[in-house]
Amino acid sequence: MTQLRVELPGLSLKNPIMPASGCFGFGREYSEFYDLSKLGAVIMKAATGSERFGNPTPRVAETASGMLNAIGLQNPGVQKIIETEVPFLAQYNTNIIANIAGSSLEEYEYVARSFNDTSFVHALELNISCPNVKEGGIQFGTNPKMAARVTEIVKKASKLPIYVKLSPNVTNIIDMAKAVEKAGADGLSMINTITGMQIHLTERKPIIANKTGGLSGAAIKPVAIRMIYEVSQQVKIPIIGMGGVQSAEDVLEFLLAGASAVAVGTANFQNPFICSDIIDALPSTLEKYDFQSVQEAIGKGILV
Amino acid sequence: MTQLRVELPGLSLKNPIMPASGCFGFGREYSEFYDLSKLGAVIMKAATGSERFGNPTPRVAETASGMLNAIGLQNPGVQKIIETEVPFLAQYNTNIIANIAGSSLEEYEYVARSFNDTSFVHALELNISCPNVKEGGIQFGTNPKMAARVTEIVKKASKLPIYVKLSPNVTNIIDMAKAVEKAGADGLSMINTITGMQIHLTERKPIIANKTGGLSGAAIKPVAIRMIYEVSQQVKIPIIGMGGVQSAEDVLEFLLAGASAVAVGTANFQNPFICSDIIDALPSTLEKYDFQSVQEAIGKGILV
Amino acid sequence: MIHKELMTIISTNRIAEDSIEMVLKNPCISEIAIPGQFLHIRIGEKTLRRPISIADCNREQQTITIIFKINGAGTEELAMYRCGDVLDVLAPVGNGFSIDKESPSTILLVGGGIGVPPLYFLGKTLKDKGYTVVSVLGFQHKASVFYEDEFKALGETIIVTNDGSYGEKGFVTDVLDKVPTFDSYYSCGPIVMLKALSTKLAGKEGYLSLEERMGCGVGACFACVIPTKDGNGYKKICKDGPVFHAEEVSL
Amino acid sequence: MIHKELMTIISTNRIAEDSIEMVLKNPCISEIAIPGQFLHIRIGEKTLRRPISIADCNREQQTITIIFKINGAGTEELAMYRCGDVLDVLAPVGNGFSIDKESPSTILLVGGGIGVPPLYFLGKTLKDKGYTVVSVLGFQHKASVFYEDEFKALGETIIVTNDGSYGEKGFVTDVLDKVPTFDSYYSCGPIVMLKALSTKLAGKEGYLSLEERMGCGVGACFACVIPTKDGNGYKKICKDGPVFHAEEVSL
Ligand SMILES: Cc1cc2nc3c(=O)[nH]c(=O)nc-3n(C[C@H](O)[C@H](O)[C@H](O)COP(=O)(O)OP(=O)(O)OC[C@H]3O[C@@H](n4cnc5c(N)ncnc54)[C@H](O)[C@@H]3O)c2cc1C
Ligand SMILES: Cc1cc2nc3c(=O)[nH]c(=O)nc-3n(C[C@H](O)[C@H](O)[C@H](O)COP(=O)(O)OP(=O)(O)OC[C@H]3O[C@@H](n4cnc5c(N)ncnc54)[C@H](O)[C@@H]3O)c2cc1C
Ligand SMILES: Cc1cc2nc3c(=O)[nH]c(=O)nc-3n(C[C@H](O)[C@H](O)[C@H](O)COP(=O)(O)O)c2cc1C
Ligand SMILES: Cc1cc2nc3c(=O)[nH]c(=O)nc-3n(C[C@H](O)[C@H](O)[C@H](O)COP(=O)(O)O)c2cc1C
Ligand code: FES
Ligand code: FES
Repeated sequence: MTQLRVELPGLSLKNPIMPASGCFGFGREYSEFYDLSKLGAVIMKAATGSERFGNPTPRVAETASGMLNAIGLQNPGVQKIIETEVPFLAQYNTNIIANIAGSSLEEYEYVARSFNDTSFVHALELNISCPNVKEGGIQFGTNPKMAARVTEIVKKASKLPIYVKLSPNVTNIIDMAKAVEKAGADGLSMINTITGMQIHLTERKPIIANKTGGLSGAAIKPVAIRMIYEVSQQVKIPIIGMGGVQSAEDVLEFLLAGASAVAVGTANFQNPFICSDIIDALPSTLEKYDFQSVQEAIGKGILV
Repeated sequence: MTQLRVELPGLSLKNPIMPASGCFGFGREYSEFYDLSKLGAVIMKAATGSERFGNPTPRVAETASGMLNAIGLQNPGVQKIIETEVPFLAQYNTNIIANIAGSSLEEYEYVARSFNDTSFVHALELNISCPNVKEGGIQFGTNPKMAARVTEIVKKASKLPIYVKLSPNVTNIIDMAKAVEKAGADGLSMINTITGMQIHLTERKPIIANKTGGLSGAAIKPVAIRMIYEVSQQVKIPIIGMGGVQSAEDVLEFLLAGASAVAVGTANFQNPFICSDIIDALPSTLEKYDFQSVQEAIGKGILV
Repeated sequence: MIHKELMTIISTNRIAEDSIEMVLKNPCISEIAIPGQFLHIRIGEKTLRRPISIADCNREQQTITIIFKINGAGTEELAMYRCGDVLDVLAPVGNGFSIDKESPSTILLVGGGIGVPPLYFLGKTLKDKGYTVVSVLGFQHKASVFYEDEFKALGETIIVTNDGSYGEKGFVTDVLDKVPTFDSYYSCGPIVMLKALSTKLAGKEGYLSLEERMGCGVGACFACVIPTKDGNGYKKICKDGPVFHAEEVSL
Repeated sequence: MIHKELMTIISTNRIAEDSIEMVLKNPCISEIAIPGQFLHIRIGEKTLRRPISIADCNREQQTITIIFKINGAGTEELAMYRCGDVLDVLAPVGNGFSIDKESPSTILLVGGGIGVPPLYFLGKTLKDKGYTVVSVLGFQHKASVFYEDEFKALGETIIVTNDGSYGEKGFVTDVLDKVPTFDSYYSCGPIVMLKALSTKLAGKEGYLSLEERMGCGVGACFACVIPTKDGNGYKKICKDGPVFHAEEVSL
């Protein structure tokens, strides 16, 4: 019997599979398709200080082997999430990871601290792909100093392990990873979406109302694998890998590249059972490629 | 009758379509499929100071709606190209653009100056996605200062218009574009490939011998469109757009985003006639979307 | 509850310009589907499923009928599917039209283009329940008209084409004075049409079926939201809709 | 010159474990193809074409035969194509085996796995020209053996399986002492096999057909290069090859 279990800071995962933030809401909808207790963990939709209505629609577009989205962090706000969403997920025997976002250091700090009030959340995923309004809107996630700063502050405010979610829209992903590791990150989560655009030929304007959107899906997998492969050799903290995962083979590719767990996002839209299906297929896939356990496969694709 | 003609610095294009550098060799192979005089221009494979043998094989891998390549600038060297390849292409009634690369400022300067010796080349495409060996191998194309420096030097050395080919692997593409414009670039060419990787599950190592490779094809089109849309509003020089073009509709999308001409790369491998087919389809496609000319469509997708 | 089902295509016909009618066999969905709900259909390797309304449903024969217009890459590919091919669908998706009048009354159906299909299943259901059904159906031009006889069989039906090449000329809103008095209206079509209609029929009780680009189709991704009239809320078209009370959402 | 042609599948058979034989109809290519050349086949929406050797060619019936092993996503998709389906191919690609001996002599064919197919077309051609053909064919195990009778019809044939489940046990190089004296050899198979073989047969005149991951397949992209023995040159497998004189390239 192959062993799917993985132990990460704050997360004792029965298997390495979890839905990615924003692609699974707060689990309610997909809980009608299968028992969420089957999942290694659930990463919730981003939480901000107060309720956000997000961007105007259209918010999504389809691209070759991928999609663009500009939802705009729509969410009911951290308090409402703790009151109504977390308890729902807590009914299931799985780990809950809260994805936190903000437009200022203060907002991040507030959201992080708020999650101290619930005992049901096991870890925070720090989404730094957000514009810092006080600093002219440049993203926290594209500047090592700002990324380190927000990581420090969240780390101080929270009693939970922090997984910093890196943006791929940077010249040097290794600098970003090292900066947040140094700032106290317990783990990394990568990659977030790559900024893209699609233009409607008849309307002669971007399809997405926000103009640009984040590219996700199979199209970005090679970029995710490359970044995880590079970063996993430069940091000591574990990586939750994501970006275009559609099958158990894809999961193995992420493990080989150095990820310790794998999140599935866009593929949930194609097949609502995808996480469940991948978990079922994982043991035989590991066996097929001569691995006894998920643990054994981590980083095995790295050429030294 | 719709008008396909476009006038760019040094390039009087009968139509905006040209094969992208590295995907068309020096034209010999594809000249057996159709008359190259049909093309607006031909961008040659990169030229370096002396002959290069490139990277070990495997050099390519297939990805979802795309491919990875790490050819490694294999070419016979600038002199040989001027002696044997340029004269071949010069037989055709089209524009010749020489893609130049190097590992040092000196090499770029030498290659650029060398092309002054032939009257058949109409413009240079400056490929700055190359590591600068003297500066610890960081790419010229990921640092605005280095990009500006190499642009200045090449501009000084050459009597031809310079189109600087930007790398998408940067945090801020606008800074790069402005830097090279300020340094004297006559135009921009974008985008080059996005660095990616694919891992072979049974061999447990990257498929590409060079480990990482450049992602091209339809998968990257949304990134190309986004960057061209952003950059075209910030610079005054024209843009040759590329990245995943497979059809006349794709060409129109690039024009709407702000490109003045469009290069086709990876799609040549799927269909050797693709450039010819697109040129045939372009008039009816422009008409279908109510454009009288290519010129009229440029930048029309930009929301202000 | 939404099911992930396989549906076998038992017939596919081109019933108007670029318009395909497909009859799909499926015991589970044909039994529970109500008017206004849709199928979220996976097409080939496309990243996103395509939402297509249930145009008819036959509980005895266990079939679902869809009618779609070739509108891009996905519907073009779907149009090439043949009898015997199997579709992977999420269904039934959405709330559907609520039919809550106590005393059967007169209902006006207003459809525009690809908004017409769901109204047929609704009209049939209303007629069966004893309501009087009046339909106003708008199309681009003659060649794009479909299901005229089917709607006529349900009650008075006015066809409108933008260019007047068939039936009345203009927009559906131009012929409202020609329809008999009605108690409430149900409409589906382009947002511009729904806006014009709901303004013109302000005060009347109406239900609108909305369209938006969708991601998940199940309520998880927040792609398809629409703000509520009160200004400080929103609804998900895929889950809370696609049908909304005309007063509920701000178009 | 390479043509872009459409070829209609007139038969497709599973002739061994995961191994498909397809017969394709095409007047143009069947007339000009020579042994050792290959087809560069477009499969669905895949970015890259797949190179597959010409296993046989019938000029009268205007057919090309290919034999391929299901080896990944592309060949898996190709295996699902049916009779009547049409393939988009670039052909004939590559130089092919040069058959230049003046006096017909004895030729040894050594094939391994997916390297066996091109040798059949070669062997048939050689036999027609009056050469004596001896074949050594290596397969993984019994289930993967194909075309044994076809090769036997050309001349003495030794089958080798890695696990000995059929014919001789081991590698093709283990049975070379069993073959009669020959004048030159032609081989196609995994690089490791070609290395071992060319070392063992050093001095003998030999031709090797090589494999490499390809981009364009026409010589334009430099994806498929292999260094020449002299150390300061290279050859493109798709254009200068896939067949090379054993002395020409360094494996
Ligand atoms: C609830 C609902 C019910 C619908 N019912 C029908 C129906 O019964 N018959 C019919 O012909 N059409 C119907 N539509 C519209 C139909 O979904 C689109 O025409 C179809 O998705 C277009 O896909 P495509 O691949 O052809 O176009 P593409 O432009 O290639 O699609 C690209 C992406 O945009 C989305 N998209 C494009 N146009 C629309 C649109 N108008 N609405 C929503 N998403 C769109 C696609 O779903 C896909 O995700 C309905 C839409 C919704 C939201
Ligand atoms: C000149 C030549 C002749 C060939 N003749 C035959 C033949 O007659 N019968 C046969 O079964 N196979 C043959 N092959 C091997 C065949 O091309 C590969 O098995 C096939 O490309 C695998 O594609 P895939 O989609 O199944 O695998 P995938 O792994 O999904 O392919 C991904 C990419 O890698 C490439 N690739 C993977 N394996 C190989 C390989 N071994 N060689 C070259 N490219 C590869 C594919 O072409 C594709 O670009 C030949 C290869 C070459 C170069
Ligand atoms: C519709 C949508 C919404 C998303 N929302 C969030 C979010 O709120 N927070 C976040 O960190 N990432 C968000 N993401 C990014 C995903 O979590 C994931 O990092 C990315 O999509 C790559 O994975 P995939 O290719 O499997 O989708 C979102 C992605 C999609 C497609
Ligand atoms: C096989 C291959 C070789 C390439 N070689 C070069 C090169 O030598 N110089 C260069 O500037 N770009 C090179 N490129 C990048 C292309 O010119 C182009 O910018 C990129 O592939 C995006 O376009 P596409 O998606 O249409 O291929 C190469 C791309 C490929 C696929
Ligand atoms: S489509 Fe995802 S919430 Fe409606
Ligand atoms: S595959 Fe392009 S040169 Fe051989």
